[in-house]
Amino acid sequence: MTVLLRVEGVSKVFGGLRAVDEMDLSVPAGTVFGVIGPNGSGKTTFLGLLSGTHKADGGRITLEGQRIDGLAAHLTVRAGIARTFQTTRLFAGWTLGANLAAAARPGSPPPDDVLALTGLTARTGQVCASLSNAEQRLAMIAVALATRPKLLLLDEPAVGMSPPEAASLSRTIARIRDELGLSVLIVEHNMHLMMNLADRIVAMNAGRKLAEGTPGEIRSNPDVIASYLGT
Amino acid sequence: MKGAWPYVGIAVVTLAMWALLVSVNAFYAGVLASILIWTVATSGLNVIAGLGGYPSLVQGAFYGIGAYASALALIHGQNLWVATLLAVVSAGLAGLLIGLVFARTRGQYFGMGTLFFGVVVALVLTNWTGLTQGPLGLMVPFGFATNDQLDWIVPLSAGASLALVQALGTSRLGLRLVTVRADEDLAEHIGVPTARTKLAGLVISAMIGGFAGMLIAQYNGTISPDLFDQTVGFVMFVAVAVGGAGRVLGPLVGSAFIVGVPDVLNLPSGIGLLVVGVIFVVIVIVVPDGLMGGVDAIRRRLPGFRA
Amino acid sequence: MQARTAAKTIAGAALGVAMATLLAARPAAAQDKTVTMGAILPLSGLFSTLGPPERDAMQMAVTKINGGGGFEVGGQKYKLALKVLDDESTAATVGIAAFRQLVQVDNVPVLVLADNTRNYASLLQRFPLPLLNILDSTYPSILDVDKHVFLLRSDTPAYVPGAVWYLANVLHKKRIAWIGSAADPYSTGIETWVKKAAAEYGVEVVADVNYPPGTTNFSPFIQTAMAAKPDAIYLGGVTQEVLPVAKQLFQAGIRDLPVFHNSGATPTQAKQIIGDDLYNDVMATNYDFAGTLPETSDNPATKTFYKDFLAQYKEYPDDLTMWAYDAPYVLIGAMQKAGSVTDREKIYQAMLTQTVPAETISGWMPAEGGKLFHGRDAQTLSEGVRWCTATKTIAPAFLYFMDGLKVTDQKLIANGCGG
Amino acid sequence: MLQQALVNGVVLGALFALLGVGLTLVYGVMEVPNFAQAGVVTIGAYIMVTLHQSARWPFYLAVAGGVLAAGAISVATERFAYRYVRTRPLAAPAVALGLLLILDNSALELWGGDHVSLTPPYGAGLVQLGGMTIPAVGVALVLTAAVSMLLLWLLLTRTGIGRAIRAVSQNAEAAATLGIELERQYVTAFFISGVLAGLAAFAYAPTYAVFPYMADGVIFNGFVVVILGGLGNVWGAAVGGILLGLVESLSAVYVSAAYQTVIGFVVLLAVIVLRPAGLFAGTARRVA
Amino acid sequence: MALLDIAGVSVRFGNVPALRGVSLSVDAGEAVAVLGANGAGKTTLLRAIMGRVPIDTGTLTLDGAAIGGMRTSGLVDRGLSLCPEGRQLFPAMSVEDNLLLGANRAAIRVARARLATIYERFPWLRERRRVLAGAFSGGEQQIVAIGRALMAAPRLLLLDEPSSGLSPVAIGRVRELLGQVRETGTAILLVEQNVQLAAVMTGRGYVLNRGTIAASGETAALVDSEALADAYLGGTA
Repeated sequence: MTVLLRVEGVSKVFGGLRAVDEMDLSVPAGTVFGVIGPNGSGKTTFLGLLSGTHKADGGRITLEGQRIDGLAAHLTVRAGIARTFQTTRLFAGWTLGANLAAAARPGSPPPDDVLALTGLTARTGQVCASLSNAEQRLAMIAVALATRPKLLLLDEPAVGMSPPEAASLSRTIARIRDELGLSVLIVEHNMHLMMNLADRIVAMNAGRKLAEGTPGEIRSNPDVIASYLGT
Repeated sequence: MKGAWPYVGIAVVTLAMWALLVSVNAFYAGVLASILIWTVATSGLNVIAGLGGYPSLVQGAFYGIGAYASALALIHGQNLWVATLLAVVSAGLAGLLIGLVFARTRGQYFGMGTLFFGVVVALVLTNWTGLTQGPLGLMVPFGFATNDQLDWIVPLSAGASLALVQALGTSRLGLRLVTVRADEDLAEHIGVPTARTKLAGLVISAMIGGFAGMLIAQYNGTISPDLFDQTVGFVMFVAVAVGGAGRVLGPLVGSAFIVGVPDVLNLPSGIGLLVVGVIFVVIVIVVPDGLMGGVDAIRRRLPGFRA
Repeated sequence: MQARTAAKTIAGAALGVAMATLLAARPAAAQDKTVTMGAILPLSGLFSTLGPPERDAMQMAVTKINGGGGFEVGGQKYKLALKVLDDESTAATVGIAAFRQLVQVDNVPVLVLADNTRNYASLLQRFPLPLLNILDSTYPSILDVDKHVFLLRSDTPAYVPGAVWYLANVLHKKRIAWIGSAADPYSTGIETWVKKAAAEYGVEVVADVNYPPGTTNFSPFIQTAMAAKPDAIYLGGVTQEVLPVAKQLFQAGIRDLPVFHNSGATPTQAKQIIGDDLYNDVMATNYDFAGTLPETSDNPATKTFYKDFLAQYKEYPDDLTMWAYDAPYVLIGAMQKAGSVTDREKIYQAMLTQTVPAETISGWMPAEGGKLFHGRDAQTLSEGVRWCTATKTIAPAFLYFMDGLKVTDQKLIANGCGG
Repeated sequence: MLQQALVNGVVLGALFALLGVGLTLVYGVMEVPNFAQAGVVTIGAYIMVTLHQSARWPFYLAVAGGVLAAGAISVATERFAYRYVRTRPLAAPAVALGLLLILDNSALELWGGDHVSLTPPYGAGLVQLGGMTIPAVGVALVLTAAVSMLLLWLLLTRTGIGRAIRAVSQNAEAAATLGIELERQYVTAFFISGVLAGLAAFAYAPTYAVFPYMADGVIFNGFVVVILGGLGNVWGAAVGGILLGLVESLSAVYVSAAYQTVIGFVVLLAVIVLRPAGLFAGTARRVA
Repeated sequence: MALLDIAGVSVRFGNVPALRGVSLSVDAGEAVAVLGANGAGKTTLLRAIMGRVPIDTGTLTLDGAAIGGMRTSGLVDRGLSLCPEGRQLFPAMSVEDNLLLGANRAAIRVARARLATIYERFPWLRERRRVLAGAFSGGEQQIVAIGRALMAAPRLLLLDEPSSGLSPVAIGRVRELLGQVRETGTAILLVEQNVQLAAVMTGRGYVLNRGTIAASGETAALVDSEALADAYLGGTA
């Protein structure tokens, strides 16, 4: 299995807080990789380091062997990493079609394909602000796909979704992996979704990697349980 | 053909302005010429503040730099072509400088930074008496062959500036600027090189502002620092905001309102500014979502983003 | 949003139509037999102490002329009207618009102008007409701006050297500190002649300080000037610049040196700008040298003007008001000589050669052949005044005429205050 | 010469500090760059002149009237304008400049453009200090600034009102959670800032002239002070004010009087460039 | 009659539902836990009670009187006090100033008296009353924050994740402190992710999962329940 993303000893310090501390990670091509951890364990910051939102204070990040740490966000996107956000981030006043157009670049998949994959074909002419929460979250994924990524970073994609909506999201993510062959790195609190979707999971605590393994291994890992339930 | 209609509209407006300019008496012609020259300057501002959503309060300084550069070139015996080129280039360089200095500031801080820059430029124009004659002002040699040439050059320039912004709005740079206005972080994360986009927008704004400066210097025949101080930069911003930031005809409507109404009503400049202040504060407060936050509906109206 | 844009477009169009309608509705000026004299004066802003009295004086003359049945040109009777526009002390913006209004729209035959004449040069070339200036006194003189410019007053060299002469020969001062306004051409003109005169009369200019435009805190400039240990202070600029400096000099404890200037400040202005409680003390050491004052004239017509003006406007008339009062008579004289009330070129030619109009009160010193203008400037005697603390007003101290840097016709008035 | 320049610098700096403190207080609680404070200074000064010279009120009573009026006008700007843009920080500077246009030009229309003067009883006084002669009005300015800042400091650190204002400026949501009424703190901060503007008018008008744009130039210096001292930091503003006053006064004498103000702005630009958004956003806001 | 009664409360942020029909109650002097994973809506629940976020539907009653839509200041006056998540101290102010701000609704004399009581009970705070709050470690800040919340002399203390981000030692100190608070008869509504702490501190509790109450009962029983496992780690199904 080829390694798409490799993270080696990456750290990020805010003030005196080590938000991400010496993280190591390898994401193989064509997998869904889950990141879990309690609040404040550094998951979103870690995602930000991968997407160029933050600059790492140490370590290296490579995508297909190319260093991407230190790149500005738009260059990270060009290198092949697209992301979504915890709170909905779309050009809310524009139509979904206009959002996709803004993200498109040469070689991007046709908007119709992206829309079909996310189940939003009927919504293309609609202003994003008028979409439902679940649709907006899918729209974010559609926009990210429109940038022609190799790695898709999803930050809590299921926030506010009902169980059926979350299940549908789960299927969409699986298709992105299976049909487009992308890797997906996903941070999510909906453990149900995570346990069923992810190929592998890394658990973080206090900015560090606590454990890594299959969902089953993670669920039964005593360190992980302790980190959630307290001592 | 659909894409050509806006230009046809702009051409019709330009012709109408020209017809009005040559048919009314000198007083109204003067008011109209001022409006049209302001339209050029505020169209420039419309690029960074309208399309890009960056509250630049420094357009008055670009306008001034263009005016002084062209005047000085003419005083030193250059022809109008050279003077105009110098006006555009020097204002563009000032825009580049400001863009580099304030590249990483946003929102309020960009506004305040540009405001202070405007203050500095006004102070330099006032105090560098060796070059600018200070508050006394410079007499500007007339660069056109006849006085009547201005009667068509001014409306034509206004029309051209509107058309330029229309074209920019549908260009790749224009679309990128619009994404910066809508959500700069998101723009960056869908691959828009935001820093370069803003810089380009500011430089284009500055260059158009500099061109307008050449026009006002020619039209007035004399220039002084108070034509270009920080209040002017702010009022230009108000004109764009009142007319509708990011809308192609916004600068014309806004300039007609801000420059034309006080002039036609013959208000003393104090009352004029008082009225401008009241209008602006009321508009900012009353218009939902605010002017600088951006009215969503405006974005939808932009070419390429039609609902 | 579509609707709003449409509404705005319609509003814009309506504005245009309204303009056109207003234009069509304007009555043609030629039908009623009135000649409009246009003037651009600083009624507000930095030079606002200067404009209003000039406007009032001109209005007095116009009222008097019309009260006497108007005037006759080429067998036709005319009334005179006065239209004064405020340049708000900013010629380059407001003044230019006023110029276009008066010259292009109102078609005035002659324009009376106050400050910043240079700003109108480009427009004057495009729309030539005779221009009478009652205020601008600069160095180099504004007469070189355009051949159409006439100066209805004595220029800087006609009064500034007399002030220095007085400092040297009457007050016996030897060390002048100059504090002027860096960007005010009036101040710069005075500075030039103070230096020329100082060199001539053996006085030293020990400090040469100019503050930038818009200064409100003069302490660093006062400090620099005082560091040179002067025995007299010469202030450049107009009333609104000079009096605040005088006040801050006083507040800084500089109270026994004579303070010279050429501001023409009246007691009313001193009281307003310096403040009730302080102005008499501040002004005590002040000397102001400019044209003669109507109050001290021997001419009965001038005395009448002085009394009428004081009664009507409750303000002390200065030299500028006399020149302003005479401006309408100068215009009528030129129109009568030209035989036209509209032909700007003919009136210009007549202006160059006309003699001193009989009704004028300024005490013009005519040029060769009784002509009003020596070339293009008219001249009067000059006068220095000092402050009288007992009466809180000014009184003449010195009457003189300059022939180059030589003081001629001088007359010292020792007991001006005691009179 | 140097000594005199230092004294001038302190006098000038006291004025900058007095304005800067009011600006920083308002910025601290509401993130509004209150350019309109220059207009409050102007109108306060005109009201003092009118009460003293036209209505013939005793000087100090007229000053008290002007100071309170300035406080009221400042509160009015909050009630009628700023409160509507509280959640829209982008609109704040624009509203501030709009209000400045309104206030300055209202003064122009109400009182005309002529320079007028406010003369205190000690207007002619001189103070001898260490072999130097200092105008009493300058001493009064420094004393006014020192006393008002001391009182402000006591108010902010020793009273419940002050604690509440500081709490809001450090963490508005936490303060609201404790039951502190934010609206009231905004009004209080604007009132205090208006009173400080009134005191600045009182301290400033006797030396300089009263006219509609009298404070427009100084207010920019006030902002330089605010940014130098750290936004929302009252002591920072006080120290920054004196510092800027000295820099400007010394550069007026030794460098160029004409570019005295430009030098202040260059300092500011340097700060903005070296710490973009940082001075505003990065550091924890604190008042006092 | 319960001290606090919440019935069918829903809260939305835009079109994102955060709470859906939550009902729970706290009796006078009782300590009740709300357990749940990140994003379950726990903080939103407390902020809704404190009047910091508007509720969409449902009722809030305190002592039988409706308090929905009431201003925070009025709720503090009626005996509610929130110790927020992440402490939210005023970092540039002294411990004493922070504490006094907790009693901002009371007259200064009353506030001083409460301060004396708090100092007496927690001498540690008195020793550090001049220190700036920003200078403390997380655990120490939590103690100041609880002290500040107590300065309002609440009948019901709302605690939002007091253990979050703290070391085991610090959590022990917080537990000790809360034990003392319990003894004074103040009712507590404790929102926690750390179920061990909740089990020690409270008798009864609720499990909040994705905005709804998934289970309720004795805290000790909830800790081992399927519902909690599901809420935390996605369960087995």
